[in-house]
Amino acid sequence: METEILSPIFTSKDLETDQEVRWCPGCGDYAILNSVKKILPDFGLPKHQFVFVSGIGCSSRFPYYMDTYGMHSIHGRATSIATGLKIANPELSVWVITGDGDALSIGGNHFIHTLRRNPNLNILLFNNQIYGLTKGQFSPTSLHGQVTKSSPLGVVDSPFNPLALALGAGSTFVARTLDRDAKHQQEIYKRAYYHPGTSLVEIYQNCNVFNDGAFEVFTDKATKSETTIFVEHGKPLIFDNGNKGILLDGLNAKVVNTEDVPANDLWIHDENDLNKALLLSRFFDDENMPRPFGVIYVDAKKPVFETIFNQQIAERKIEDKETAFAKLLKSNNSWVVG
Amino acid sequence: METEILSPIFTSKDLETDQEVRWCPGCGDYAILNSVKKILPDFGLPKHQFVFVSGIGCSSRFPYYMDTYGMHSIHGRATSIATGLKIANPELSVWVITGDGDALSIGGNHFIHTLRRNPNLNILLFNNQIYGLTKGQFSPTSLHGQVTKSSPLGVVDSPFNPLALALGAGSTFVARTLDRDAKHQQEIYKRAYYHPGTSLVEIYQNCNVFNDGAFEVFTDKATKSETTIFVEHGKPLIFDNGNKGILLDGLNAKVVNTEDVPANDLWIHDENDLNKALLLSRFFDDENMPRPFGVIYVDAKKPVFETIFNQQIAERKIEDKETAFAKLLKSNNSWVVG
Amino acid sequence: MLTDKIYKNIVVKFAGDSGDGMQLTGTQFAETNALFGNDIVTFPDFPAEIRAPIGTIPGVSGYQIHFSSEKILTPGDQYDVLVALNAAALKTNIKSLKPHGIIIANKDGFDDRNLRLAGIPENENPLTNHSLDNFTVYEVDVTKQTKLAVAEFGLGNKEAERCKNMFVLGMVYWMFDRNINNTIQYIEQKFKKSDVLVNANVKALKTGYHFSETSELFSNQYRIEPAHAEKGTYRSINGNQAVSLGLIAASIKAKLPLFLGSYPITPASDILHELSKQKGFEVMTFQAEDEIAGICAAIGASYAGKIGITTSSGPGIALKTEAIGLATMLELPLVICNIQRGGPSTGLPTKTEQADLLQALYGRNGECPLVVIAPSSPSDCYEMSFMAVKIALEHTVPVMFLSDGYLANGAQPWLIKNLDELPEIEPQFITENKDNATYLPYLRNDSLARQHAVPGTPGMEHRIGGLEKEDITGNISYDAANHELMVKIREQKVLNVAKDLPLQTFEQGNENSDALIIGWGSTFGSISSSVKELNADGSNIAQVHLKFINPLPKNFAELIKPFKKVFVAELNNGQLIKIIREKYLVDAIGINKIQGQPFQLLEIKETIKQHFN
Amino acid sequence: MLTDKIYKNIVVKFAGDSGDGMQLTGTQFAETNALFGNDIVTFPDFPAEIRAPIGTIPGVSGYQIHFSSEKILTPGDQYDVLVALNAAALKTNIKSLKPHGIIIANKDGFDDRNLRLAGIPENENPLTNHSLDNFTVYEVDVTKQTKLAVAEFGLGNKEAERCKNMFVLGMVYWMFDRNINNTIQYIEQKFKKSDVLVNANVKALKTGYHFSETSELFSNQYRIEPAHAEKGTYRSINGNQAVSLGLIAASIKAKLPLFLGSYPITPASDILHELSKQKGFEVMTFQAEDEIAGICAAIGASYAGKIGITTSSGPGIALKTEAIGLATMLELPLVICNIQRGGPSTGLPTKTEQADLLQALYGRNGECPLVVIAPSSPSDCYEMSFMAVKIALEHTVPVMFLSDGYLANGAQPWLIKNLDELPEIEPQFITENKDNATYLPYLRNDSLARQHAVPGTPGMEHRIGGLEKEDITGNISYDAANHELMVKIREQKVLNVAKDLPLQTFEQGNENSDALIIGWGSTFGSISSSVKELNADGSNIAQVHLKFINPLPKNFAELIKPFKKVFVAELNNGQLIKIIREKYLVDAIGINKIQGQPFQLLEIKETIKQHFN
Ligand SMILES: Cc1ncc(C[n+]2csc(CCOP(=O)(O)OP(=O)(O)O)c2C)c(N)n1
Ligand SMILES: Cc1ncc(C[n+]2csc(CCOP(=O)(O)OP(=O)(O)O)c2C)c(N)n1
Ligand code: SF4
Ligand code: SF4
Ligand SMILES: [Mg+2]
Ligand SMILES: [Mg+2]
Repeated sequence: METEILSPIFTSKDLETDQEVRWCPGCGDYAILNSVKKILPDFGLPKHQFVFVSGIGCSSRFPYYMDTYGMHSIHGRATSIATGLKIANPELSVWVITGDGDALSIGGNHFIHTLRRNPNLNILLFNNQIYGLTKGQFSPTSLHGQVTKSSPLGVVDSPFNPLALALGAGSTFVARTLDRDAKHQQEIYKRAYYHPGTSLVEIYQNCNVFNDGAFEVFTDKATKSETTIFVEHGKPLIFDNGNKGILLDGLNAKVVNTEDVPANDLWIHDENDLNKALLLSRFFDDENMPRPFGVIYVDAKKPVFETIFNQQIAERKIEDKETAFAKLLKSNNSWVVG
Repeated sequence: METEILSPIFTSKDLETDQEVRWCPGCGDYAILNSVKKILPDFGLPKHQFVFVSGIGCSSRFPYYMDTYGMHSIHGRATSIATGLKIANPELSVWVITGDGDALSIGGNHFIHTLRRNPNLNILLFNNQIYGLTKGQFSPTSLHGQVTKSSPLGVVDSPFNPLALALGAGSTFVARTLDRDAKHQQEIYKRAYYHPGTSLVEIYQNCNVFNDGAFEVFTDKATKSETTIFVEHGKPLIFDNGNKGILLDGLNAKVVNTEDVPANDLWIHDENDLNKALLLSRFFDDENMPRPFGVIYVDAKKPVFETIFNQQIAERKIEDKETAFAKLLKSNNSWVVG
Repeated sequence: MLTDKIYKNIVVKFAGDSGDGMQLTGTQFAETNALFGNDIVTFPDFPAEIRAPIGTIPGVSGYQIHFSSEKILTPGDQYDVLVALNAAALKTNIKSLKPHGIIIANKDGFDDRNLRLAGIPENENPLTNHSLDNFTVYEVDVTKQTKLAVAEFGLGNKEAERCKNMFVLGMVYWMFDRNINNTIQYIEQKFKKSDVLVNANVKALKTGYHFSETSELFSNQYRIEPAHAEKGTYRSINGNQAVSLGLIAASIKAKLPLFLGSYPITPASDILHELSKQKGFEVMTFQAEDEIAGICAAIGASYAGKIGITTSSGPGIALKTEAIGLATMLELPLVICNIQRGGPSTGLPTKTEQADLLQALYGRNGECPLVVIAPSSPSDCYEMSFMAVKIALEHTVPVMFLSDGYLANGAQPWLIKNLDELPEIEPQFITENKDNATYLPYLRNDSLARQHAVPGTPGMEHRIGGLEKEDITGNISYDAANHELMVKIREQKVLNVAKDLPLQTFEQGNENSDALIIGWGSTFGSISSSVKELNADGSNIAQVHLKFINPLPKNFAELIKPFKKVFVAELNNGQLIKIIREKYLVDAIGINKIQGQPFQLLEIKETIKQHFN
Repeated sequence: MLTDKIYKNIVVKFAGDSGDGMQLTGTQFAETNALFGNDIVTFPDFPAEIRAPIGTIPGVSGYQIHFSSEKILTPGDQYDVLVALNAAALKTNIKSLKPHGIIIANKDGFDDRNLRLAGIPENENPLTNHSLDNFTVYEVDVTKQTKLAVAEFGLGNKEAERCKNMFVLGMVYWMFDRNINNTIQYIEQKFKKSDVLVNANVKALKTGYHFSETSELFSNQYRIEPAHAEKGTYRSINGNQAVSLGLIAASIKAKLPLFLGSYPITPASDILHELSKQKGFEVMTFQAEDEIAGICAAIGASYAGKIGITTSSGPGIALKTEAIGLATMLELPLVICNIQRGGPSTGLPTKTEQADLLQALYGRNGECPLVVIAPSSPSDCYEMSFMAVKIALEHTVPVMFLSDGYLANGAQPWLIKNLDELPEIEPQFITENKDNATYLPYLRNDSLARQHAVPGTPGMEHRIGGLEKEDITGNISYDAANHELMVKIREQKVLNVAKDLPLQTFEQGNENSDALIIGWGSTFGSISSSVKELNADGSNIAQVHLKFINPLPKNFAELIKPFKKVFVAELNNGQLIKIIREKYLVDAIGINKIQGQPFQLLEIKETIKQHFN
């Protein structure tokens, strides 16, 4: 599965199903669906090799709109089902579709354990900082103070930083993208696909009904150049149309004018540097820092779960099971009567 | 509760219950029990103000041996019960007693959400890298390759780094200690007690029956000086009886001889520096680095959950509830018949 | 069609796209009728959880209002008037319109695009193909008229269009001669931040009203007189609102704060929403990371001496079953509200069903009896949720409160019941170690409740947990005889609850009737009305309706004994009937419907009639 | 006391501290007797999950072996011989020793310290206070003798002492004239890494044996002849081993790999341990982070076309109920093994109970029927777990397999049943899109099973999920009539399983007997033996034993009809009896025990006798 792009065996159009898409008009989910449809044919796999497993939530309706194999399971458990599926058939390209509630609230345990184990799954986390399907309660990514149906006086909780959580859990591929940026999405999904191990992609997705504009500062023309930074491996951290960059002074990141600092002295993004990734993921907490998008961290060395799992089996696999089983039945201490 | 040490109202002996302690002889749990008993009278609170809530596991028997209030609940849920308890009565000093299975396996979700929310609980995580009570299956902290009852060919999973997970989840107090070091334990428990917000203390605890010697390299006289480092706020990172220190070169930590480097140039431990804490927590992954013990990170600024939670209530609390309720019943649109 | 001028009952159904504001329209119409003095029963019927594409069948949202000059109990099997804002709404609802009923159709919702979206072949526009000839159809270009009406306010196209629900509401107000002032007030309140929106919506409402009057579309107005209701102050209330109020009432009466630990789920979430607004009453609402954390936090709060509550629906209740076992073992008060929906699994999230009864009774490991009670109407949710708390606190047991989607969202006028009309609550917490003796946590009172000493009480330190406890001391015990004793105590403790409960009475008929029909929970209205009609037609059927299912009322065995023929009507595949058959060995006959919808009277009546042939 | 030289049945109980190796000793004695040709039934009885302090009552570990020259079915109500390694062991077990039974007491375990630890007042040493005068007591200083015997190997004090179980085992071998070679082989295998330990243990064993012989303690040896068993190859097997083997057998027969998704819990963990050793058979064991992840991973594997299995006990099963609902809706094969233990909540983790039957039948939200089957003996777990897989695969349903702690740990000689003696399994996966038509995932075969196309199958891409499905297509459907249809289909699908199952037969008696006793699962042995004894005493009781509980065997209604008096015996507070009463309206009488222990014959016999007075 990890081979290079082959000529497509099917087209994006072939991925359409006979089910009407039932998201609210204007929902960010549409753009994500389109980007995934766009990129899937490029992998050279036939479409029956793809499986989309989701939990419950608006986002989790996704599989119905994708003419591959798919399961719309129960709330929070998609990662567990996908893990079983992937172990049972490592040939499949398994994608987990989940929301901030599905993955991080009820599904939080399976989420961190999946990242820890590192099966080769691609997790697309539609983060709209709200429970969409149940009509607008706060989620674990909702902002402190946010007024929602279940927090009329403002959310008391502090939100998760999903990428920091993922890194803490031992994730080997951590990336962030946005519903509004089709090209960037596709790039990231491709990277996720080719990463051996669990790929976590957090997607900022606008819920225009219950949390409209949650990511406006990152998408609005007026602000986005200053609030976002798109990181690329080996390239300096530059944003604001090239005007600003980030300098690493000891452990402290600072925003500087690119005029003042040579590009080589800026923080050079290194996907494979965990320490850098840890700091980068924490820009989240600092309102003076831009929000990083792109592939934040990649570790291709951690064992892939289903590989070693199945290796233990392959190495011991008995060809003549009937005979071996007859022996096993007898154990060491059988006796004969008559 | 966060006041200074008062003259004790009770003694450690008063904490003994009529229940026989039922851990295996030699179990590390005994030492932890003793250390907690030792330190509790120092806080100036009467013993009826303490509550110990545990899940299920060997370690979770702890409350039965402590003559305070206590609940031995169900597997993995102690943090949730403790959160409800603490919100409902913030005056209590609530301690969560849990194991690596209880907290990090089945209870993983409540664990990360508790750390995210930051109620003022003290979590003592007895990490023996095994399921003791169910007689020896691997846990999420068991080592890759470890042979246990349920992994006869070696564990396929990669373990959690509990402190890294906690930091990823937004923990505000992260510390590590060992069953063998009573003094250090007591110091850390004290710090945990006085920290406003959730304090997570990971305790390396030897299960001499199912995973004996798991932490031997950190406790054995022959090795411990090289494998452990005890960190203290404001002090340089020095270990190996003062012979070695740690230098921070950019983002890279290096072991150096203290002879070669002035103490001031060494990495000075700063509990309040998240970036440093993130790097420090990752020594775990690097076999060339000593394992840090002590308070790794403290953030006293994050809001304490039950405080804001109850503030929203206090600010709106109605004195004459009967009258207000009669009004609420009528809502805006009542009408009178007759 | 409606030919007379005065009617006792009318059923109106508003239907449109889920973006058309039909829920709001229906609620307003219901409220205005209620204020006028009619009895009302409503049945909101919204699409599954996601907003389906505009104009399609899955996107249809509806609101049914039955209003009457008499006491009524159901939303009505069929409509007299159907307001259809688009083709999909008509297609979905036409089958329940009475023969010769009235259709008010928004002509603009039947253009090519809308027909296509509704899956209607182009040449089969129902407004023109004579398929509606048996009905009275009023075609009105609602969209266009509305836009014209509000043009002066300079709204965008979409915003202007959105006022069309007010236009039709105005039309229907005129038809039934209702005052529009209540709705005007509502609009002023709702859009208080935007004068433009207030003005536009009021204008649309008034224009619709006058359109009816002046267009001479309708031959006349219809009159439905006020009902002769008991004197007092009324309000309109739905089940989830009533639960929220009942719980707060209990909290005030018991003088203990309420703690809700919950995770959102349809159709239970509104209780969380309602309660989270009531912090003034010291209501703590903790939205947990999942259902397990929700119930566990509630147990923690109960342990601290507060009133622990958890709310959910089927799939979430399934997740709570382990923790319910813990609460049973700890013998702490706890109320678990299950607002049932269609199952199994994710099932039919927005539909109603009574299929979680056996789960409530038996869905835990080990011998783990649970008090199970069920309200019989939206307003009854108030007293029954109050009772749930009272039982939990006085008997130190978890209580399962079984409402459902129909009760949760259905509205009713309710003769407000003030605090002083509710019974007292006597929580069983022990707050003082009077004689300075060793505290025995599993010592019991006469009804076997234990007296819990909450953490923080001096001199009563103790430990409890989920392992089997020794009688009286509460220490861990693996003793064989003790286990049997404790299982029996926990069983008896639940049975003892019946001592405090009202005796079961007949709703209709008596021990000499020819047959007995038993129902429980939300089906009260449909069963009562069906039996009433049957008996009016000459049958003699007795009806009892169970609100307390475990334990059953003390006199239930006696009450059921005389009957040879027993029917059990439920919205499931036969659950209460299992209990009735098992306990009383009577060959009861099930009347069941598993369609995510309440009973229609006809369905109950037909089944009963069949068995009398 | 034992006065004769030849006996048909003997019950020996080994009891000591949990560190004394009593489980191993018992297993060895059982195995040797089985090899000799006796029938055996064992009952291990270990302390609750934590190692209690040495010498205390909670620390006592026991192993009971019933061996016989006839077919036997229970571990025996009372012991003939009690081996007590310390005072606590004697105190705990003395009440079940037969009058005049034999006690072999380790004198060294009755010193002041041990008496104190056992809670026995100093001056009430049972070995000296004449309280045991009604028994035959052999006092032996086992500890001392053992240490002397192994002194030559230079073991530490503790290690030397640990050999004392081999010393007493040797003594008992001599008493019953059994060969010690099997145990010697075992020792050689177990300690193969340490010659010293092999030598010491063998020495202790031999010394004990010779001690019996030479000390002239015992007046004579007792003989229990081999049983006349059916010809064939036997082994000793316990329930959890049998489950593991049965599942692997099914996997080989079905030609599909097994996937176990599980989370450890007593007493189910051993299945995980056993299966994780069998990777050679392509057995995948996934130890998940919790029970929910365990079952969900198994569902994922079933979806991939493997055999998804999950194992747990009560509290863990409670957590799986939501996911069982999903599997029911997906109509995928899945086997859920519940190795029941004492409940509710954490309850009595190491004790046996049958109290999860109603949870198995009803413990899910919505109408969610489940196939429920229960093995009747340790060795029956083999065929029944095989059947669980067969039913799941052939009917595309989840199946609940209800074993319990008694079966899980109890051992029995078992006439090995090879693969060729087991039926074929026909999985319902569809692997090829033959006619290149649109694949309809909810199209069904005659028994209503659907044919699942596993991901990776070309041309059969499709989506399934937990929302209600449209008949045949499997698309989401909120249609009212479709929901009722699907509920009925899922019900019928489970009922159809009965078509493939054996008819119910009488274990004893027949339709003309005076009464019928019904049991299910692990109580088979005790009920059969009780009825046998009653009938031998002149009663005429018929017995049926249910292994298939949902659906019930096709002929069950007919079979039960003739009986006026029906007893239902179960280790719970009355669960199967609810089903029997409800379905057949018979006033069945419960025989229940809720003590975490299997029935004693006396208990069943007494209850039945009472009802014949
Ligand atoms: C066990 C269970 N609990 C709760 C629910 C109700 N529920 C469905 S989706 C959802 C949250 C959805 O939020 P998210 O995952 O962020 O998805 P979104 O709708 O925002 O895309 C909840 C609480 C459920 N279906 N099942
Ligand atoms: C719901 C549930 N699942 C599983 C168990 C069985 N169980 C009890 S404790 C335990 C793990 C104990 O490990 P840990 O938390 O590390 O505690 P330790 O015994 O090592 O101190 C397990 C799996 C249970 N009691 N309840
Ligand atoms: S509710 Fe929000 S997330 Fe859900 S479909 Fe609508 S816009 Fe999208
Ligand atoms: S099993 Fe291990 S953790 Fe448990 S009590 Fe024994 S030594 Fe301690
Ligand atoms: Mg969301
Ligand atoms: Mg552990």
